[in-house]
This record gives sequence, structure tokens and C-alpha cells, in this order.
Amino acid sequence: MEYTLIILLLPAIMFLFLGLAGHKLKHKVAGLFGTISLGLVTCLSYFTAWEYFTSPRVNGVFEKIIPFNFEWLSFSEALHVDIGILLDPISVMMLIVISTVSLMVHIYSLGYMHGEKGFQRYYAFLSLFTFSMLGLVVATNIFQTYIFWELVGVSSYLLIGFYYTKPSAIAASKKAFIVTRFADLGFLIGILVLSFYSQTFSFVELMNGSSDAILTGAATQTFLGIGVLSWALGLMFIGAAGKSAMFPLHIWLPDAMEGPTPVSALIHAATMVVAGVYLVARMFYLYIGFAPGVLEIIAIVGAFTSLFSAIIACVQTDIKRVLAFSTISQIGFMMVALGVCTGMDSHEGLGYMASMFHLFTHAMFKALLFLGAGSIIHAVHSNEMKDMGGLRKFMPITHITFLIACLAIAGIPPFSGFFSKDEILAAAFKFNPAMGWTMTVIAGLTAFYMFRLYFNIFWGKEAKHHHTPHESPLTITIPLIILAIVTIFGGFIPFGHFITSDGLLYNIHLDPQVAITSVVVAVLSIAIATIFYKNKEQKIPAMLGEKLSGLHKAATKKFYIDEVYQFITHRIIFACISTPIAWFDRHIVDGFMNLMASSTQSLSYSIRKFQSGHVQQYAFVFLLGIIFIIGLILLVI
Amino acid sequence: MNLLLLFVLIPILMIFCLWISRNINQVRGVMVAGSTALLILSGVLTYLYLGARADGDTAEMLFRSDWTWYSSLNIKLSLGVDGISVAMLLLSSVIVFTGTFASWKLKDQTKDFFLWFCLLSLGVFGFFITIDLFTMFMFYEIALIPMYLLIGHWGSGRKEYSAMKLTLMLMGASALLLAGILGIYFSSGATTMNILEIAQLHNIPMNAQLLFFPLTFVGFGVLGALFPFHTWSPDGHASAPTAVSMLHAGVLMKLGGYGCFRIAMYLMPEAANELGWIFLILTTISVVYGAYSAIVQTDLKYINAYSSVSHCGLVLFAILMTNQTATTGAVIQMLSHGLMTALFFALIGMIYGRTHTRDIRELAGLMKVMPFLSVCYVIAGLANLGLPGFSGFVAEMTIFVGSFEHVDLFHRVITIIATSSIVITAVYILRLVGRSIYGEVKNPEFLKLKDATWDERVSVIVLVISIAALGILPLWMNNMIGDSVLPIVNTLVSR
Amino acid sequence: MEIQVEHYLIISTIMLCAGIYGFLVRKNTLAMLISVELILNAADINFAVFNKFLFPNQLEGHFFTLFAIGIVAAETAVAIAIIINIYRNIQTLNVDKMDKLKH
Amino acid sequence: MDYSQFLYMKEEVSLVGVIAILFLYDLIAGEKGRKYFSLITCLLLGGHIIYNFLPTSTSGAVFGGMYYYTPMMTIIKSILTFGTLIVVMQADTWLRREDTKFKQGEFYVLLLSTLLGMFFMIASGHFLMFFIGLEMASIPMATLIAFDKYKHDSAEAGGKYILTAMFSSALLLFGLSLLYGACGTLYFDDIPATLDGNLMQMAAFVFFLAGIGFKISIVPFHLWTADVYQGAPTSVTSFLSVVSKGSAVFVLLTILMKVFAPMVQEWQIIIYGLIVVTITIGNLFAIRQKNIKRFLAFSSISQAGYILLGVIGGTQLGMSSLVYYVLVYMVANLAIFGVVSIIEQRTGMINIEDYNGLYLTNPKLSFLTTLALFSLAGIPPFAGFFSKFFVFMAAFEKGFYVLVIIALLNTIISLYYYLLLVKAMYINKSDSPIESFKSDCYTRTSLVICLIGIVCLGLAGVVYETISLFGYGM
Repeated sequence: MEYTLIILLLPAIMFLFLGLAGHKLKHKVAGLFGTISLGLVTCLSYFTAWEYFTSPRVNGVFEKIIPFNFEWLSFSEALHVDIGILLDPISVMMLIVISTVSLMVHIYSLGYMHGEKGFQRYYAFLSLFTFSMLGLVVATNIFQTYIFWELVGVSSYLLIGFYYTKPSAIAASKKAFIVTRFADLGFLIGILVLSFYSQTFSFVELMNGSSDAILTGAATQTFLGIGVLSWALGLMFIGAAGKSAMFPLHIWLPDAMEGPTPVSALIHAATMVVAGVYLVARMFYLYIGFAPGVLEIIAIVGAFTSLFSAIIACVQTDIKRVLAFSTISQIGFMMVALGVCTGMDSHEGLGYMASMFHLFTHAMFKALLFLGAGSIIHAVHSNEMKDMGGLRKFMPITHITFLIACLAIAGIPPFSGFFSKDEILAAAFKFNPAMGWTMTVIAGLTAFYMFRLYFNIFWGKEAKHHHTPHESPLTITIPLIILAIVTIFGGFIPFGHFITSDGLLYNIHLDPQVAITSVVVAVLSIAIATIFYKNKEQKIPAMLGEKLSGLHKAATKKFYIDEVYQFITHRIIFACISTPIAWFDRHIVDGFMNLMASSTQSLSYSIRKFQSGHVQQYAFVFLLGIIFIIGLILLVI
Repeated sequence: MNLLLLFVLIPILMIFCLWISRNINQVRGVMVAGSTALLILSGVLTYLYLGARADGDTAEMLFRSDWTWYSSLNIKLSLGVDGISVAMLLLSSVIVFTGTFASWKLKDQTKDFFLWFCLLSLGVFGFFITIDLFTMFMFYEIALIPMYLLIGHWGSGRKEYSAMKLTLMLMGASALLLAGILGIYFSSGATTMNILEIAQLHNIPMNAQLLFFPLTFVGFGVLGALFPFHTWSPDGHASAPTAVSMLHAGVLMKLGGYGCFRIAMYLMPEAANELGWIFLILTTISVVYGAYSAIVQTDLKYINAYSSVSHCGLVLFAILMTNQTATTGAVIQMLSHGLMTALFFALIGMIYGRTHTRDIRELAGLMKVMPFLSVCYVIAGLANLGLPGFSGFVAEMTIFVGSFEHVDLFHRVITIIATSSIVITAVYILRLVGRSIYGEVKNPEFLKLKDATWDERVSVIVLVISIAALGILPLWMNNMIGDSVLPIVNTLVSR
Repeated sequence: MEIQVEHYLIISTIMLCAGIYGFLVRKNTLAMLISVELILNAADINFAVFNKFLFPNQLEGHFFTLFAIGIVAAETAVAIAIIINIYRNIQTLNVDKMDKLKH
Repeated sequence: MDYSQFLYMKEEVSLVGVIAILFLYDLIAGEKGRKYFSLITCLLLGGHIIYNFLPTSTSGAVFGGMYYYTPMMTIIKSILTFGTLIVVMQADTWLRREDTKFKQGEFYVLLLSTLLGMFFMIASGHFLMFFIGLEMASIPMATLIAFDKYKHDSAEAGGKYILTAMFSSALLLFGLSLLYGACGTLYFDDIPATLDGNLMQMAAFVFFLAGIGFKISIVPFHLWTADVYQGAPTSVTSFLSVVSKGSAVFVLLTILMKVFAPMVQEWQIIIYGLIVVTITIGNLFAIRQKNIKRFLAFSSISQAGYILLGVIGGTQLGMSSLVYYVLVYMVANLAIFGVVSIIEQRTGMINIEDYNGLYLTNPKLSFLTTLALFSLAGIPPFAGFFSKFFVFMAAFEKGFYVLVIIALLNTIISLYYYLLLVKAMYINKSDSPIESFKSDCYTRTSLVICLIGIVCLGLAGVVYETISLFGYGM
């Protein structure tokens, strides 16, 4: 299946082409170039998936295929960085997700970014991102993952900062890059530690049991009382948490909404932010095998993040930020799903499957939501709820698709979100009822804030618009429709037939108890949302806001996490480390050098009197010299 | 006639032609011709070298040849190159070439400027092709002294102070170095000054090594911006004219690392193993410290100078790890830092030439007025913070992986400390880019400014291409260097 | 009692010290010249005495004395000439006035 | 008596011949004859050099051990003559001035008789010979220093010189008398056998060292140097700073190695201390000088310290490196003095700040000066680097690590003040720079010779090789 190489190369070439020659092209031409090439990529990905999943299973599992691999850099005999393509169920699934969403966004952007300055640059960056993301998921070794990990980071930086004259955008892009960079440091150190003990980067060698012996040996060694492998995998999870905006590294994601909306849909909803989940899934064999403790931490972090951001999402008024926090919360779900796999019973793989499933469905409906939001913003030129309301009659297609997506994320059957979320809840309950109930509550919250959003946009009193909003052009609506269709039927994909932790075939069967509970909860919260927000004037929320003013304020301020970071970076790192060091360098280190020079000068001035110009004094010194030397000799001998 | 000899002869020829050239066009002609010749020459050399290696020539040094100079003192003019020197020669010729174009518009006494510039490059090239202690030291000092006039006469800001400071500190370093070299010569039996032969003899007594290793290492380390002897670098680079900053930060600072490795550690391995930890701590400090002090700088050149301190610290850090991977990384880092920092200084020079300020608080929105330069600046910045696809990433990763392969826990821990610098690098680079490149144009004067001219584009593009090439296809360079560091590393490990 | 080497040496040493002292404290340049002469003569005496008492069977010291006297005469002549020249320039023999060149 | 012995002292004989010719020419030549005076002198000196240059590879003693001849001595004598030749060339402009042109003859005769004295001093095999040579070198020197007799500076310098010179030679003579008393002989060959390092001999040695140190201007016997250098006519200063210093150093080394060899421990300690103070004090004083001749005086003091590094080892390497150093130092210093004197003659400017912006008006002169300064500072590829390196080697070979490092660190200070002059010429801007002028052919020739020397002496290894080849038998 060597043609898969094209999937990787095409976007790269397109990036170089658009980046170097783009400004010579017309907007439309450049956009079409990008879109068409990505269309090809998508077709190839689908073909790959079809060919891969139809190929016969070898003793019950889809075998890992490496159609292409070359040595890019060699550190030592054992440690060498390859650039290659590894096809296995999850990577193929990711290929589908990325290419689909990316294609949708490409098409969508043709309309949405129409007439923007730097249109070609935008498409170049999109291609760069697609290339990096694809490279990330098909990585054959952990170092390749890291390489593309950095690349998606930078392309996200470039795209967030697309409006480079807007201070908020600059700040947001900087924040995003630095926070993820900090997390990547953890990832890098994790890689260093792991490779030091395992002496290999390759996923295959790590996973196929050949290096189990070494790893078990390493697992016995400890550093500061914790197993070295736990260190390694834990540090890697920090990297994953950074990219996937887990608490407390989530702060960059809401700000990242400064970028163009399609970018948010592609990068900050569907693909890049789930890279963390993907990484954990990728290394799942090691996590489950050698560091189950880390998995539990992952579960707890995921659950907390999910709850935390769900609460914030309930009070945000910027629709993109609401969606951003809901993204964080949903990724929390996926993390939980992976984390709860430690219940060592027959269903240990369930969470894994569920998480991947949810990753898939979420990508679709969240992209749909963002693109819908984009369409709305395109119409009313604002992100704020107060500028919207009653849009349903103006933009019907957007309204319907958005509603579908909301139902999906709320977990109402038969929409895709229901199935995946249900699996996650089931896994959570198997792990521990408390976890199960927490997640259920969060699911409820999700439904609530999504419908709050929905009602605020499409119902409620109409804000006065300077011109009546109208439905967006086809380039915008077509992707919405396509995604909506995927969202409706995506749930019926027999996911367990393709992706399970052990690779063996597994039939999804709804656990009725869990399913019913979740549906009931979802419906209830939707009802509450309806009561709260459907009417023109929204008394109850206001009243509640009065009652719980403290909580409300804290939530709107995102629990002051940003302020804490602000304090740490500016007050501590800048003011208490950098400035003193710079001062020290200028005044102590450099000052010492200057001091030596100046002291030599002053010494030379202080002895000038010896050259008094008087012969007799010269003779006296002469004599003293002689006497001194004789004395010296007398001392020595 | 040895091919390597051309590396010295061409600059001498250039100096002569410049001396007789009458007008600026002749000067430019000479410079372009000469630097191009050097570039081609180094390319040819690389090709021949790789060819020879491919044919299985396993000698430690290729293109060897000796001319006796002072027979009674065993001083020979011994030429020879291995992968490291070839890489360095490549770097130097690229930077001389781009430096020529970067200072294309220089009006004030162009002829003399390039005269001294050629003398500087003569020293640099000579240093890398010789393997004789005396000759190496001679070329090393030849490379140092023109800096004074170049900075003092053609520089900017507090140029006289900086020039004097730089010259004196580096001369002080070379004083220690001279003592070290004499020590090596005499304590190894005073029979030869050829590095290879001394390494062969390997008869320097331990107590002598413990005395002379620090002298030699610090002597070279000062040029490699070893904490706390790095303070010449910010002032010097800030005041130097563009081409000189490029050549100095790009190549001259590499002489330090190269010498530390090739002379100090290779010839005195026991002492290197004995005292290595002290210098490891110092270099770790300069890695982190340089990055932190770069955060709060406001002058573009100061930021770059401090980041140079950090990156060159990484070079010394890696060679002290004494394993093949880390050392290879160190050499690649020399290359990559050389190219990146040269690019930085070139761009800063061009921006300064237009805006007449280097203060990032006054610069803003350059992307709007000079897109080419700004984009290249962003590229340089991303390369500097170690983005995959650029040379910086390859170098840093090789260093970190290699260093972390060290069996000793202490080494691994300080590796992690050094690793943390990449985050700080990101901070100051992005701060700089966000402040000065992005944003709205604050100063209406800037709106009139023009983007890069063809000569500037040449130098910038050449540099960007070399950075990207090294970053995208690192393997051949990696192998070339890796083979060459092996004998030295083996010496260090075995003793 | 008969005169021993020591006595001569004591004399010469006294002359040496006197000469040095004179050279260091006398302000008149000619006086300084005379003091130097004292030192030289002390040396000459030494030569003669050593030759006569310690190494009677050779003439090295005596000859040295003769040559030294001759040379010193020449030197003194030049010195006086120069001193006169200086007097022409600064109208004094005071050595302390000869301090235009200093530091 | 066997008169054929005179054949062995051909340098001295031929030099006496030169002096005689010039003396007679001075008598017979009228006004217009004087025009060719310097030309004739140069030719004669050149012939003298060529005649004596090839060192006779034999060595021995004549006149009953009074007079020594070795190849090395021939070489150093040729070097000194060469220096004198250049001084003569550079003096031409000055000597053609109204107030001096009628005493041209005296100048040459005095100069050459000084040189003759040095020859005897170098070749001496007996302290009497040495003393005669020393005096013969210093008495005409005093008159030379006071040559511009109507200039206050010149006169005062002469006075200072003659007084201190007499004082030092008196002490030297006294020391010699003590030595005679202690050893019973003054033949260089016989003394070592009788040395047992008792106090009397020590005192004698110290007096001797002070006497010779006065000529080399070693701290603390150096105080006359700056004043005399400043006051004397520039050509005389240059002669003083290179030729007489060089000869004295050479003599010091030969005597230390020949005569005081048994006391090597003691004198090494003394020289050690002297080197440290000489270099340091010289540098410290040089830093803040305004007058360029004074500045060069102090730089020459510290240079003397570096030369002594070749002495302290007391080895053949030391000997040859010392001679080489003298040669290189002579070339570089004469180049600077040539520039200084021509500028003084043309513009009367003598302070460092007068040189501001010289590069713009007289690029060639300032370029030459820069090269010479770099050579003095020991910057490659100029000869000074090599000579410094070799003397350091010589000292290092004997294990004087600390001394070498101190000397090396002092090079930083020296580099600093040399660079100050470079800075003045290249970097400093001046509203009234020295206007550009053309120098006469004598000066130009001498400067070209110096330039060639500065560049080639180091790069052409043959020079040092020749010297070290004849390094045996001092």
C-alpha cells in the first residue's frame, strides 16, 4: 500500500507550493488547489481504510502494516529516528477523521474566508497542518510522533495568529504555543527516559512484546520512589494533556478561538486536540501493561477536567468559547474512557474502544457545531449570544444541522454521540460507580449547556441587526449538511469490529441500564434548558445567577486559572528570575571584568609618582633595588 | 600541492586583490568571486571527502600533508581534515559568502572593511584545516585581532568599548590557551606539535593534564561563551557590523567548541574525565542562564547574543558528555547555530538599516511593511526554538538523546535541566516575534520602508536553504560527523 | 701595627658610602659628579689593594685601575660638557630644576 | 706579538675603518659634500654588513682570552649594525635641518663608535674588556642624547643620562672590584671555577647586574629611560631603544651563562623577579602616556622584560630565541620610530592624540604603524608573534609556568595600549588631523625594509633556523 505515501506528500507539496508561489496566484485558484489536493488525499484515505479493513485478519487481529519507512536520523545503532507510515486500526481511523474534517473545512473556508487578506497563506497553513496531523497519526515510532507533534503545534500557532495584526490573536497564539511547548517538554523527557530503558523508538518493537522483557526489567527500577516507566509514561501524558487541553494545561484552548472559525473546527475541535488521546491510545499497551497507576491518574484528571469545563461552559456567552469548553469536556470523556480500562476484567478493552469511538463521532459533530457557529458568526458578525437570537427563520439549514449536532452531543439516540458516550459511561460504571455517576452528571450538564447555546442562538428575542442575517452560501452549507448526515448515521458503525484494545473483534451491545439513565438525564437537562432559555426573557438564569453569584462569577472568570498563570509567568518568571539574572549578568559578571580593567587603570595612575623626574630619586631607587635584591638572596640562601 | 591549502591561499589572494583594487565595484567583484570560489571549494572538498570515506579510507584525517616550518622546534604546517573540520569549513564558506552580500551596501571605506574581513576569514579557514598546535593557535589569533578594527571602526553603539572589551577578553583567553598549548607540547615530550601524534603518544602525565586541561579548555571556552566568561559576546555582537556579527557568532564562536574538543579533550582525556563535571555544571548554567537573560532583553541583537550564549553552551555541554551521539549533536549544533545566528544577525542588520532601531518596543508590525524580511525572521525564530524541519531540532535532539544515554545519573539529571531551556527559548522568540514582527505599525515612518533588495535576498535565502536542508535531510551530515568523532570519543571513553 | 687589607677595604667602603650619599643629597650637579668620582676611586682602590695583598703575583687589578681611571676621566669630561650645556639652557646647576621630563 | 689575531676581529676592524673614513670625509667634505653624507654612510655600513655577514663557523678566543669570536656573536653584531643602518637612514631628514646639518659628521662618528663599543662589549672575554666596551658605548651615547644642544629637553635628557650612567657604571666597577677580590681573576673562563656563591660574589654579581640592567632598562634600574627617550632626538631614541638594549641583553645572557653559570639557581630567582616587575611596571606606566616617545619608552621597558624570558632559561633555545627576538623587536620598533620621527620632522607633533585620524590622511604610514604595533603586541602573522612564542617556549621549557602565565596575562595590558594607538589612527575622529605628506626616500626605504622584516621574519622560518643553527658556543 505504498500509495499511502502520497497521502503524506500531497499536503506537504501543496504547503510549499502555496507558501512560496501562493501570493502570485488568485485567491480562488489557490483555494481550489488546496481543496482539490485535499480531496485526493481524502479519497486515498478512504481507499486505504477500505483496503485495510477488508484485508483478512491474521489470527483475529488486523496486522500492523508498514508500507513505507526510511531512516531519517540515527542516534546510535539501536536509536534511530525513522520517518514512515504505520497502518493499524486507530491510525487508519484517524486518517478518515482528519481527511474528512479537513476536506470539509477546506471547502467551507472557500466561502468563509472569501476576500480575506492572506487567503493563500491561510490555505498553505491548512495544508501544513493537514500534513503534520497525518504524519502524526501514521507515525511508526514515538520520535516521529514527537516531530509531527511539534509541527501541528506550530501550524496551530500560525493559524491562531492568522490575523497577525490583532493583539488578542497574537497573544492567544503565543499562549497556545508556549503552553503546549511546556507540555511537550514533558513528552520529550518521557521519550528520553523510555528510550533510555527500552533502547528503541519503534512502536512495533515496543508493542509486539519483543521488548517486554527489558521493560519489565526497567519497571522494577525506581527514581524518587516511582517506577521509571511510570515516570516516562506519566511525563508523556503531560505532553498529551498539553495538546488535549487537560486541566491545568487547558488555558490555551479557549483563547485559541481567536483564530478563524474553520481553524477552530479543524484544529481545536476535531483533530489536533485529540492528539493527546490518540497518543495515550497509541501507547496504551505500555500504559496498561507497565504503568496502570498512570492510567488511573489519567482517568481522574480527565473526569475533573470534564466536569470543570462543563460548569464553565454553562455560563460563557461567547458561543465559540462555549464550544471550546465543551470540547475540553468531551476530550475529558475520552481520557476517562482510556483511564478506566484498568478494571482487570474481560471488558478491559471496552473503554479503549469507546474512547476511540467517541473521538470519531465527536470529531464529526463538534466540527459541525463549529462550522455552524462559523456560519452564524458569518451572518451576524459577532461571537456574542446577545447579538443573536431568533436566527432560526433566517438561516434554516444552519439551524437544523446545528440542532442535530446538539442532539448528538447531548447523547440523544439515535444520533452518533449517544452510542459512543453510552459506551464510555458503561466503561466508567464498570470501573467504579462513582466515576460512572460523575460522568453521567457531566453528560447531563453537556446537554444543558448545549441547548442553552442552541436556544440563545436560534430562539429567544431577536437582537436588532444592522442588516437582516441571511443563510450562508453553498460552500458553507454543503459541509454542514455532509457532516450532519455523518452525525446522524455515524453511530451505527459497528466500531468494535474495527478497533478494540486487543484488536480482537468485539460486538457493541448497549447496557440498557446505563443507556436509559443517560438518556433520561439528557432529556431532563434539555428540558431544563428549554424552560430556562426558550422564552424571550430569561428570568430563572438571571435569578440563579443572583443566588449563586459567587459560583457564577468564578465560572464566568473560568475559575481564575488564567490569572494564576499570568501571575506565575510575569510576577515570578519574568520579575523574579529573568530580570535578576539579566541584572546579575550586566552588573556582577560583566562588572567584574570592567572592574579589573578600571583597577588596572587606577593602579597605573597611582604609581605615576615614581617617575618624578629627579635624577637623585632615580639613583635612590636604583640603590634600593640593589639592596633589595641582595636582601632577597640572603633570604633565599 | 594540497587542496586544503587553497582555503588559505584564496583569502590571501583576495586580500592582495583588494589591496590593489581601486573602486567599490572592483572590491565587490573580488569579494563575490573569492567567496564563491571558497563556497565551491568547500563543496568540492565535502564531495571528495565523502567519496574517500565511501572508498573505505579509514584514516583519522584525510588530505594530510606536512611542510616543515621550524624544524628545530618541531613546528610543521600540517594540514588534514576529518568530518568535523569539513563541516566547519562548509559552514564558514557559507557564512563568508552570505556575509559578503549582507554587507553589500557598506559605503564607509569598503575596501579596508573587506580587507580585514578577509584576514578574519583567513584565520578561520586556517584554523580548521591545520592539525598542528602552533599553526592552529596562530590562525586562531589571526582570526581574533581584525575584530577590533572591524567593530571599532565600522560598528555601532558603544563600539569602541565593546571592541576593546571583546579583543582583550579573547586575547586573555588566548593567553591561557598559549600556556596550555606549551604545556601540552612540553609535557608530551617536546617532540611534536602534531595533534594526531601527540594523541598517539598519549604520554602527558596526569598532574600536567590537571594543570593544563583547565587552561586549554577555558582558553577555548571563552570564545565558546562559557559562563562566566561570556560577557564579551552581548556587547561585541551588539556593536559589530552585520557581516562581522555573522562571521563572529556564526563561525568564530565555533572555534571555541572545536578547540575544546579537538585539543583540550582529545589530548588530555584523563583530565577531561576527571574535571569534566565542573565544566558540565558551568555549561549547564550558561545554557539555562543565557536563555533566561534573553527573555527580558529589548535589543534584538542582545536577545540573539544571549540565545547564542545558551546555544553555544549546549555545544560545550554536549562534548563534555563524551559519547558519540552527544558529540555528533554538538557538531551539528555548531553548524545549525552558526547558520541560524548568522541569519538572525543578517536580518537584524537589514531591519536596523531601515528602521535605525533595534528596540523591540519601538519596532512593530514589520510584517506589513517588509514581509520578506519578517517571514524570514519568523523562520529563523522557529528554527532557533528547535522546530522540526530545521537544523536546530536535529542538533538539539541529538544532543539530548545522546546526553541522556549517559549511564551516570548526574549527567542525565543535568541533561533534563538543560532540556528545559527549549521552553524558555520559545518564550523569548515568540515574545520577540509577537512584539516586533506582528501587530500594527506603530511608527508611521516605517510605512515608507522598502522590503529586501536582491543582494539581501541572496544572503538570506542561501542561509534559509542551508538551515532547512540540514534540518530535513540530516542523515548524511550526521554520519559524516559521527564517524569522525568516534576516534576522539573512544580515546575519551577508553582512558 | 701594620696595615691590613681590611683597613683599605674600610677606607674604600667609606668612600663608597660617602660617594653614594653625596650623589643622593647634593643638589649641585658638579658636586654629584665629584661624589661619583668618590665611588669610582673606591673601586680603583679595591682593585689595587686586592691585587697587592691577595694576588701579588699578577697585575690584573693594577691594569684595571689604570684603565678605569682613564675611562672615568673621559666620562667626566663629557659629563661636564653636558652639564655646561644644561646650564646654558636653564641657568642653574641645581639638579632639582632638571625635572621638565617626568611621569 | 702576533698581529694576525686582528684578523679574527674583523667586525671591529672594518667598523673602525668605516669610522675613520667618515671622520676624514667630514674633514674634507664641504657644504655640498655633506649632501651625500648619509648616502655614503649607508653604503659603508651596508658594505660592512655584507662583509661580515656570513658567520665564520669557527669560534675561539684571541688576545689571551680577552676577545671572543663565535658565529652567534657575528650574527648579533650584524643585527645591531643592520639596526644602526636603519637608524642612520631615518636620521637623514632630521640631520638635514638647519641647526644640525653642520654636525652630521659628528653624529655618524659618535653613533658608530657607540656601536663599536657594543661590539667590544659583546666580544669581550674579560671584564676589563667588557667595562671598556660598556663605557665606550655609553659615553658617546650621552653626547648623542644631548645632540640637539639648544633644546632644553635634549640637554636635560643628556644630563640625566650621563649622571645615572656614571652612577651605575661606578657601582658596576665597584662590583667588579669585589668580584676580583673574591675570584682573583676577571677572565670569563677562569671565574666559574672559583665561584662558590659567597656573599661577596653575590654582592659583586648584583652590582654587575644593576650596571647592565641600567642599559637594558630593567625595573628598578629603568627610571632614566622614559625621560631620556622623550628628551633625546628621535633617531637617537630609536637607536637607544633597540641597538643598545639588544647588545646589553645579549651580553647579559652570555655573561650569565659563561661566568655565573655556577650560581644559576640564584640568578634565576633574581631574573624571575626582575622579569615580573619589569613587564608589569612597564605596562602600567605605558597605559596612560600621552607623549608617543615616552609611550614607546615604557613599551620598550616591558619588551625588555619579555626579552629576559629568553635569558632566564639559560639554554640554547633561549639564546637563539633571544637573538631572534632582538631582531624582530628591532624591526618593529624602528618602523614605529621611523614614522614618529618623520611626523615629528614634518609637523612637530609628538602626542598620541595628534595621531587621531591619521589613517584618513596618511593611510600607508598608519597601516605600517599598525602592523608594527601588532608585531610588538605579538599578533600573528607578524614576526612579533613568533618571537614572543619562542621566548615563551624557552622559559616554559625550564618549567617557569607561573612566570610565563604572568607574562602572558601582561600581554593583554600591552595589547590594550598598543590598540589605543591603533584606535587613535583608525577610529578616533579629528578636526585637525596631520595633513598628508610625502616622506623622503631614505625614510621610505627604511620603512619598506622594516615592513618586509615585520611580515617575513616570522613567516620565513629560515631566519630563526639560521640563528638557532649557530646557537652553539656563546
